[in-house]
Amino acid sequence: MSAAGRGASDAPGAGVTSGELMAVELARQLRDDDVAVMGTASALPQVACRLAKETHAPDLWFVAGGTCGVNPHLAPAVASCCDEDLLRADTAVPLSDVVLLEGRGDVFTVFFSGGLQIDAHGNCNLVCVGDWGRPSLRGPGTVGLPFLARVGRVLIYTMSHNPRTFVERVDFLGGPGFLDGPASWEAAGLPGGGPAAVVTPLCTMGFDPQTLRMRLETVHRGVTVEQVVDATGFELVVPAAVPVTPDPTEEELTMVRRIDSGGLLKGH
Amino acid sequence: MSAAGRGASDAPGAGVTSGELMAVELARQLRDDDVAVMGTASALPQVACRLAKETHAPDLWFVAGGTCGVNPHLAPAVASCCDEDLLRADTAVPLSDVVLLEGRGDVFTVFFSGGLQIDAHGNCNLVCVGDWGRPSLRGPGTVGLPFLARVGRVLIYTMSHNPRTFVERVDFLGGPGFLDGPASWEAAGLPGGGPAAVVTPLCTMGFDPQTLRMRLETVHRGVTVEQVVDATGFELVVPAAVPVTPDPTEEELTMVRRIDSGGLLKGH
Amino acid sequence: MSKVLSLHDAVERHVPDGVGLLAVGGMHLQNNPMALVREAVRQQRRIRRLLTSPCGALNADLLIAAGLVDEIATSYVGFEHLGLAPAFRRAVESGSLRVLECDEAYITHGLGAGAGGLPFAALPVGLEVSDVCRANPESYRLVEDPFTGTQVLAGAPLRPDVALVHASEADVAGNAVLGGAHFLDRVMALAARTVVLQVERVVPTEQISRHPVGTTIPGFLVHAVVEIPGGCHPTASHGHYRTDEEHLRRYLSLAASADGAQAYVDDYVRGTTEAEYLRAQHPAEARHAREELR
Amino acid sequence: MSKVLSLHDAVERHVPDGVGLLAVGGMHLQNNPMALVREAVRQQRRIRRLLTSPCGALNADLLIAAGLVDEIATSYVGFEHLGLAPAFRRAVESGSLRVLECDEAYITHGLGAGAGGLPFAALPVGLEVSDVCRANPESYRLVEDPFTGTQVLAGAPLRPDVALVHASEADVAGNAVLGGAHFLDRVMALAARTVVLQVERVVPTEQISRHPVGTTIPGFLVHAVVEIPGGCHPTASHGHYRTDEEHLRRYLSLAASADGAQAYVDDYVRGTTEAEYLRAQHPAEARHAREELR
Repeated sequence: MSAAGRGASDAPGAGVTSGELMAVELARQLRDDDVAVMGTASALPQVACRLAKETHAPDLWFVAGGTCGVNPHLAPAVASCCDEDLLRADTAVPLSDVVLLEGRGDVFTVFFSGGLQIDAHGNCNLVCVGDWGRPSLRGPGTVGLPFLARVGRVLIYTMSHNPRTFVERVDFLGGPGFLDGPASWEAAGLPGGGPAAVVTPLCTMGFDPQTLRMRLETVHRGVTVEQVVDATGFELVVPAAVPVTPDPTEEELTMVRRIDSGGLLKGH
Repeated sequence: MSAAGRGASDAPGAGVTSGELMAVELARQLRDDDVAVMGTASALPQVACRLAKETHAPDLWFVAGGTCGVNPHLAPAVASCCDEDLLRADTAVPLSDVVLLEGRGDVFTVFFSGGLQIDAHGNCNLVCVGDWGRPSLRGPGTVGLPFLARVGRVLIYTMSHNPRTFVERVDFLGGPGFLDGPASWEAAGLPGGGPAAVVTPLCTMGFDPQTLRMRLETVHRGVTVEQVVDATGFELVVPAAVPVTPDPTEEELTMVRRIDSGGLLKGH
Repeated sequence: MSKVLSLHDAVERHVPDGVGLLAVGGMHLQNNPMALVREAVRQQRRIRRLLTSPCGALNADLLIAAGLVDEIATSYVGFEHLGLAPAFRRAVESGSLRVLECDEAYITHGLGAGAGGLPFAALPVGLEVSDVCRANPESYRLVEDPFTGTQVLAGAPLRPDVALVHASEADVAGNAVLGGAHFLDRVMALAARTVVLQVERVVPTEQISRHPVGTTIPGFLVHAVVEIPGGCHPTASHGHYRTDEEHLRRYLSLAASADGAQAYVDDYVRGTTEAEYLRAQHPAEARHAREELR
Repeated sequence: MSKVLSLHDAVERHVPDGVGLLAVGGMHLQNNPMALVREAVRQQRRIRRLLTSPCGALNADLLIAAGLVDEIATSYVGFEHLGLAPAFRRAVESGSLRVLECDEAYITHGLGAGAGGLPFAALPVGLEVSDVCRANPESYRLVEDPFTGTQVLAGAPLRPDVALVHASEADVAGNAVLGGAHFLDRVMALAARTVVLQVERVVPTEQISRHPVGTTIPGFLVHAVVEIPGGCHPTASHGHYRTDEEHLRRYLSLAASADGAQAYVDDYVRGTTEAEYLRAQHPAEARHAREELR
């Protein structure tokens, strides 16, 4: 096994790519009673949801925001959340209804998130790097990330595990995580449950219940704890023992590749 | 010609019923650039709009609230505003959109109204007779009548021209007309234009521009001014000369009867 | 996991006795979820507050006639061209039913606020001149518009605990197609904590999938599906059958008196099963199909 | 009276130079009304404020690349999996474009408020913790909830002066059918004072009439209809053609520099008619038909 997880060539197991492994890891976060919603460029969570639904969570619901296909059939998964193929689904609703329901707070239990920056407390930023008024990098915007404040569990994923993405504090708070930690989180009294997991090409992380800071849970096969720490721009909580992320089963892998028959996760 | 207008048997012209004449009178109020909306039990305005559209106002739009058919084809007109036949139309929209647009105020230029009580200033009441807390007669409710405050022209119609319906002041202000007259109307500064016409089985009325009180415009053939005054529970403005309402033309009558081939307006 | 339940079980499990806010779908004489309403009468479900779409009819009047409703939030209860609502009238005039007077704008935007988790709905300028908001200070308040500084009307969010809604068809997961007009039924389903659907038929998911965006209710909002062809009778079901005006006139004439209303409830609801009722009152021959509406 | 106009006339008559708030429909790489956008570039329409659906793409970036936009109200401008929006980035980073930072909830509910004549939209509790509202005090204010006494977020109504929206088909009166997803296009049409539709084809009204409730835009909201098959290129048109990612990559690579962006605008927009552009870039063979989406 090679020491990586960042490319198709050197991934663990039978040529499992990072993207494929991440889809499996995200699927494992999903429960049978979840209703999940995802947005922009969401091939990964699409595949994760379809996989979960066809394995351990048959009653899972998932909505591909944008097009708003409900349980899209995904053969194959698509790169754009607004692709017409996402209307090959059990049903579909207007986007304005999904935005309504995101606000209701008790409908969607899982919201997939990401960002240009993700910080130690799981706050996400897709707006800018640097000062908002004169940014060094202007990102696209917040989209629906402010809704993270109201959702049951936020699942964060990114293909970029490096110190520019994983920063101590986001430059612009678009999608709230645990804000500035326990005191501010408690003071805000937000209706949502906060971030639950962070999945990257290197590892899967959670949050330390005391400090609400990101904590390493498992490293993907071939990745060392040191690599993860070096790639993270803030002080990561590292437990004494960090297991290796369980390999995808044959069944999971076969299914992921059937769902992603277009190979969107192959390149990652 | 008999002195009436309240039944099929004694109507003017070639057996024209009050309902038919009223449909023609309402149609005459409609303009080519109008977008009209109507609600509960609206066979009469349905027919009026379709008639206007097929005669002098081909570009008129009308929406049968409830079902929200847009320019319903009406062959025949139907009694319920929620009848599935109203979906035989150019198109149709969800009710929630029509309610939105009623609030926008600049979309619908004409709103058809009525009531258990209609008062001297054109206020309408479909809620109750007597004190709201313990009414002597409880009516159905206000439906969308509060929107009258925002619409260009309100066209009022009723099959009941009697002193119980036409009262000095409504017991419950559901659908605003000119409120309590010029001072209160001006003070309220409402975005709408107020009531424009009132059509009954006896006559067609407008509003005196000085007092904003209801004013007799024309009496239907066979009806006397005295009959109208007696049937009205408030002091009606009566000009020196009150012409007879123009008879429907042959074309109008033929068309009304084609549109109302089910004879809904025959019984009135 | 299938959400299809018998009429009895759907009401027993999902409509608690003493339900806080029960919403009934349909509008005027169409698409009233009458089978569910009748079953709620059979199971004697007391309703602390009933909410209608902008225009309720038999869906509200029957529950009131059965003596089950403490309060009603509505902008209209009546039978349109057929006349006033006899039980509603009697109950309000005698003071036994409290009315939360509403207008169509508030019911629509209040449900929208409920669906969207919005704290309240600011209402269009001008609506404050009607007496509705003064009659119902619980639901309507003034608020200062932070953009203009003027006082405007606000409506409280409407969050039904349970909504009883009719749809043309649904699959076992609760994905449903509204046949014909939507009335406020989609909005009600979006706003309610629990949605119980009454449908003309349960169909495979593939049949739901064919319907375009904007015409369906997604199953993740739906808790139970009851298949009961003809169940809107005596109101219409768009695409399936028309209003039975004769039956409604019989109801109106009976319900004109308290005793008559009681007799109707006993004879047509409590004293009969739904299957017996439909067999006697609404034979399958009375139905049609306008597939193009669906 | 037919509302069908040529591309030139529709923009000339209905998109005034210096338009106050111009909304562009579509979302991400789909259903962008690009023919109308390109024509606005050809006619050099200055836009005081541009509004995107929650996610703008080339519809916004091209107008910015052409130097026509003073301000943008948006929650996203980008090219999704293809990358960031080059002209938008450059303009914001250099300070030449003012951003009214918005989120999806505000754009949706703000347009709803515009459509409904609502003074403002109260937004869900919790959204006030993001920095968006602090970055945009013009659109977001705090308001006291009159029902609970707490401070909640309010969004100003969004009332576009003109909305440019794509639909699959329309009749000459402007009744239109949205093919596929709705994105925010219906809401935009409901909120805008003037709606200019770009459609793949003009069809008889009878063809619109067959579509069920909830899938159409009524013609009384529409001021002009432009028939321009292929006109969303290089973005997709649901039911008609897919995103031309190759063309978009060419745009992204050119527009990575200011000169390249200028060259793209000159070569593909200003220096060519729409017919020439489509003939060269988007031959009819590149299109397909998925009637089931419509």
